[in-house]
Amino acid sequence: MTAQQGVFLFISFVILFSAYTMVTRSNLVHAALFLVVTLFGVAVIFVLLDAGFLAVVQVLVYIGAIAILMIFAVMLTQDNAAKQQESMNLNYGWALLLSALFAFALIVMLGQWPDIGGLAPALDPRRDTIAELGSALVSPDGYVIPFEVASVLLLAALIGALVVARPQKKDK
Amino acid sequence: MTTETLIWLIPLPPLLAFFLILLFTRRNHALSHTVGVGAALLSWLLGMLVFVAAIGVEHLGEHPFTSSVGWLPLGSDIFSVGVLIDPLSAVTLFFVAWTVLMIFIFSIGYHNFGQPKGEHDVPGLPPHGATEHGHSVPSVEPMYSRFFAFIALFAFGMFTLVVSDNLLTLFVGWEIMGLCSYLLIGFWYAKPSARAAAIKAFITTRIGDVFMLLGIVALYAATGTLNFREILYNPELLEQLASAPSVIAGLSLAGLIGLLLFIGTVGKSAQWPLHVWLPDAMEGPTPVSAMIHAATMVSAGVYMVLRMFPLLSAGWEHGAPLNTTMTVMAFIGAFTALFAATIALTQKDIKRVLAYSTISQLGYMIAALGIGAYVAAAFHLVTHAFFKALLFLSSGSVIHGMEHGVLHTEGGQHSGEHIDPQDMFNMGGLKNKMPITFWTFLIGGLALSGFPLITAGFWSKDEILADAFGNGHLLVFITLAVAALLTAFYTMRQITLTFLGKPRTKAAEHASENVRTMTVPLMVLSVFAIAAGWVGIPEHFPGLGGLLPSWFHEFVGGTLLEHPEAVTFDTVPLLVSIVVALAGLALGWLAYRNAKQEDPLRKPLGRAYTLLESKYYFDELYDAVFVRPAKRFAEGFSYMFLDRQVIDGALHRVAQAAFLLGSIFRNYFDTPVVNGFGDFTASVTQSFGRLLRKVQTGQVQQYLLFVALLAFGGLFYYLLNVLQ
Amino acid sequence: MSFFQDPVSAISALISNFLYTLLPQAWAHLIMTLLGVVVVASFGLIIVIFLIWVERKIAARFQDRVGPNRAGPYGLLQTFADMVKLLTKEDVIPEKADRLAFNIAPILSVVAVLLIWAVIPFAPGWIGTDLNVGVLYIAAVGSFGILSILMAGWSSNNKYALLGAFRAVAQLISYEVPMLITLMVPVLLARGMGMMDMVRDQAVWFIVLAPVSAIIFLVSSIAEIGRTPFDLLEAESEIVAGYHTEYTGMKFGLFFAAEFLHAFTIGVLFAILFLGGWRGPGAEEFPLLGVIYLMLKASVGYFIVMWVRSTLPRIRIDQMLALNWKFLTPLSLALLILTAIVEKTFEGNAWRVPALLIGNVIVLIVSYYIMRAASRRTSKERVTFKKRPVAKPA
Amino acid sequence: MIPLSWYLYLSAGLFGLGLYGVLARKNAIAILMGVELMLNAVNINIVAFWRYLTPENMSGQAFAVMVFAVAAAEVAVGLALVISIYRRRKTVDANEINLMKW
Repeated sequence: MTAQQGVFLFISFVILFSAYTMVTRSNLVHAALFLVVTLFGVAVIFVLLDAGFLAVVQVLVYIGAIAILMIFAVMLTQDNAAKQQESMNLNYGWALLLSALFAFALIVMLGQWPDIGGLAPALDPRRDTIAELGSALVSPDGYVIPFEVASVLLLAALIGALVVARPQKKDK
Repeated sequence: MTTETLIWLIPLPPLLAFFLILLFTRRNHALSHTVGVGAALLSWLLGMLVFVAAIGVEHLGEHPFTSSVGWLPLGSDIFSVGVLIDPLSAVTLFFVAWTVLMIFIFSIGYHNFGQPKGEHDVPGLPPHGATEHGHSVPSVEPMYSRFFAFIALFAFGMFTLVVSDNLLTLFVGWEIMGLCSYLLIGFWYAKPSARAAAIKAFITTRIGDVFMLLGIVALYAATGTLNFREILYNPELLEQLASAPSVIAGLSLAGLIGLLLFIGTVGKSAQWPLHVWLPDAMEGPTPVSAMIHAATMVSAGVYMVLRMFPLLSAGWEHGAPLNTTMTVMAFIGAFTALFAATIALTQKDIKRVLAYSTISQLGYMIAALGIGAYVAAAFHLVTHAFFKALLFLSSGSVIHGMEHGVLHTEGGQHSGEHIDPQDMFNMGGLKNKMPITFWTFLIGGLALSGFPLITAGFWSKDEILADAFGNGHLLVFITLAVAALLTAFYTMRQITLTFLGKPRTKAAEHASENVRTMTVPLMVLSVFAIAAGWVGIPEHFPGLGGLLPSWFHEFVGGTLLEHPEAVTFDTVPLLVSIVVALAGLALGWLAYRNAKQEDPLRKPLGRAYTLLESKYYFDELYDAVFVRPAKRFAEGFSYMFLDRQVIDGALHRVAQAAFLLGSIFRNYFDTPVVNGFGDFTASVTQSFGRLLRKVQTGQVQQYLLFVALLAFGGLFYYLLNVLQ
Repeated sequence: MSFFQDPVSAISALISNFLYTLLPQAWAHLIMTLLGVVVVASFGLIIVIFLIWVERKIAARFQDRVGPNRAGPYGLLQTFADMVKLLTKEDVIPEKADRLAFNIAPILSVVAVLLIWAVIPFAPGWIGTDLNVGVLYIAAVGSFGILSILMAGWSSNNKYALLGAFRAVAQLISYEVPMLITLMVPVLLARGMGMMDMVRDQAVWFIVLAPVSAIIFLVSSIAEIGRTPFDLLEAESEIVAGYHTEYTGMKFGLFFAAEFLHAFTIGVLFAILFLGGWRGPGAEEFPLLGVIYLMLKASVGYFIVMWVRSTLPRIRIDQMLALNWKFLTPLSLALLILTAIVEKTFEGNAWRVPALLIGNVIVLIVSYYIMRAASRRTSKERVTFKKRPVAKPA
Repeated sequence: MIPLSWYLYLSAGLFGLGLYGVLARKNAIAILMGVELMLNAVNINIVAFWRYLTPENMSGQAFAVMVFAVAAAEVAVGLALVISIYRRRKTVDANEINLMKW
């Protein structure tokens, strides 16, 4: 077992553990913090996958923006941060069963796939994947249209969020 | 800048002035008339430049100034519009530019620029005058700026018409002028008479214009072009037109087109039988009258027939019997000349007299054209433009002076019987009151009546008469001679009544000379009223013949392909014209030298006088023959029968049918089938809904559970497939 | 590469040879990396000790005081004394506090700053790891700082702390926007996000090519580190001490150190991004010189930060956010667009430098006039207080 | 070296956990967190496939970027909704947000 594998196993353990904790913790702020951990782990996974750019973006977007927003929302919506409340709804048993089955089914299904055990082809170290990604995102024969659409989507989300979250008069 | 470019530019300044005034300078009188007069001055300058350039050229007729641009792609070829300056349009441009400029300047004074605003003045009525510390003075026209805008547009129309090289743009300018004459005659739109006159002028000329348009269309259909030079300057085309038969039996295509175009002229230049609008057009402000009746509009009619003369005279060569078109023209022209002159004898209104004299003078020109005296007609057109403009303007000056007097006597407030400042029988003895006006009017009058040797009118008339005599159209000759006699007579009558003798009213006593802006144009024009004739003195004329070569004849004659040779000189027409002029003047003076409020001719003439005074009842006639029947037709047939019965009836039938159909559909198709189906579906859906609503708990996650369940089902199915 | 020319590289080469011969390659690599981390981090932490003294001295000069002067020569040992004090103080954890977060937060705040040092090029060849996404990385790890503040504020279960945290997060998130956009400008100019290329491409310092961006970067960084005039997150006069109200002992010390270190880090970043990093005469041959150059340049930025801190008063939160959203963000966007266009137009062209400079100046002037117009428009909304009687000396 | 399967199994597990969170948690924000987990799982998949199957062209990473954008938008709007719901109904409990039921 190489060091890389060791790192991977460790990280994936961290990821799954913190994800589980996040799902089960009743204290939402802790849940959010564990979410952060999970996300960071995913970023490390990206690094292992030679997608440094994605890793950094993952940290920037997920931890820097999304997680913070989550925590914010939690703090805003919880009258008392330490309040303990029944965190699960009634049919969580079903949910647990179903999602477990789901994961299991996925794994089994993937297991059927012949070249699942394939190893990563060597990546030319001289390649500047970031530049390639950039040009792929904005080149006409690449993903410029999805790129633009995504930007429009973000704009729409921005405005929508503003409109939805702005307090109306009668709320006061 | 080449001359062609200058020609293009000529019509533009007035147009720009029109928009400028309407859009920006409306509020400011000074600015408005500065813009207007400035535009006129600019056009005048350009016109003069072009004119000088034109007379500089040898054989301008063969190769005139012309340039054109492709304008409208019509199927295969492109309809191109352009400008053309040949001798005819050159001289026309000359007098148009001058008169227009003078009229613009005159208008400033006529509309009392610089005077205070009147208390009772309202837009749409002539100014009533204002009281300024005590005594009343004329007040400025309420719609001063608008007037300049209109006449600027008018000038644009005229210039366009003159410089255009094809019938279409000519027609455009023609119609623009039609519109403007409508606007300007109805300038004081609050006066019912003005409104009526405006509508009358518009509709009457429109009749002519429709025929003219027909003529243009026919011409285009026949030749595929409207360019003057392409049509008028290739003889084989004209020949072919002249020989080609038309829809009307016994009339060549050329003849038909010519007649149609000529009808346009009849309308525009107020020839019998479409003359009725012109006298009424006197409702407009005097500069307008001058504009319409001297410089531009009516001249435009004559200009057009002059322009198209080769077409009209197609298949006629010098000395041969006249073709149909020319006969008609000769007849109508001569008749109009005499007829209008007789009416002019009895009119009271100073401007109406001039209006009728205009009609008759135009008749002269048409008649001259009719007998093929091309140059003479053009010559008379020019001279007439000058002296008639002069007469109108100075009559306007007279009226203005009279209004001043009226204001002075009535003190602005028009109470009881209002002295009409246009009635000649209210004037008299103005010679001393307004000397400049008197002299200028005298010059104009003499020119009109053809006072021998010195005045322009003499030469042009004499040439027409000579032509008529020389080419043996005796009937025309006699008619015109009589008309000339009458002309001289009523001119003298007018002068006598207006200026000589004693003042007949207090207003006349207090009339006063007008401001410089009005008198200066008069003087300028009077110069032309005399000098314009000298360019056309025929050779062989005893004494004077040698002094000035008949330049005009050479120059304008060059417009035509085959140069019309001057008529052989003959003493008879000369003597006749001298005699009729002098006799007419003398008689007029004798008859009216001590006239009272009552016209001395009334008793001797008796029935005839009333007939003349009421213009041969033409208005009544038209009213009875056209207007009232038209109204009755509109009322009885169009409205009561056609509209109410036929159209509405049809509509109602359709509506009922549709209603019936609709009800059938509703009762036998819609309700049972469509609705039935709809209701059935609805009920089924409803029952299903009742079953399914149990599932809808409003718990998002429950829904998600179902979704995930389905997804998992899919997965499971896949697994079963792969596992066994 | 002789020892005197580049001692550090020589030593590291020595150690790595030793390890690689001793251990399997991967583990050796791992250990080397860890060593590097330790070295860099401890460098940062040691520098802080010195920085605190510097800052206190300079602040004292600004306020016409002497500053620390008891412990050691010129009070050099003052910081050590403080450390000892902090370490020996009782470490209080509020009862209702959320222990987990409460304890992690201070560490995280230091780590967030130290992570930046991983990509700092001290000298040619001296860099923790030359990420090809260095700049982005810096922006990313900055978010850990926010996280730490949020955790601290929330976990200490104290309304002032929470308020401070909210303020801080609002401020930091807002000011990240112009900062990120401005960071794009050097990236554009250097045609790469790696810190090494950043320095290598600065034949002409970027402060010449993008002066306005440099200013924006400095301003938003000051906001990021929450120094005056942007110190609303720990405004003593309003919320007791902001998010670290409840912290005592070394935990507080950690926040304290993190702040100073961050301040200096900003200086370093400014030096690298706009002042040409370790560039300077002889830096290529003697990397140690490069380190010195870098430190000097960094202390320039650091000095500016301190200067501003001790000169300007605190601004209101609405003013602060307005400044960010209504001025810095649009301006930085405009600059980004301008730089992109000019770079493309004058690519490999003698006019590149003057064009960029002129463009910046123009943008600055235009924005100045826009600001003036805006301020004239909004001058009515300015908050005014009732006039109070002023105490006059009798 | 790490075989592809590890990544895929990891992502599957992460996905399952996320799904569980989405299905089972009461708090709306927690549900959103679960959604984030699922998205991350998907991202891991995408990037892993890119790295192992088609490293020559960047479509995998491009898709990952798209997922980032979508996630950001989703969180922004979702949290805004949560906040406004909280304003109106003083709760973020998904069980109590059931206006749509019959």
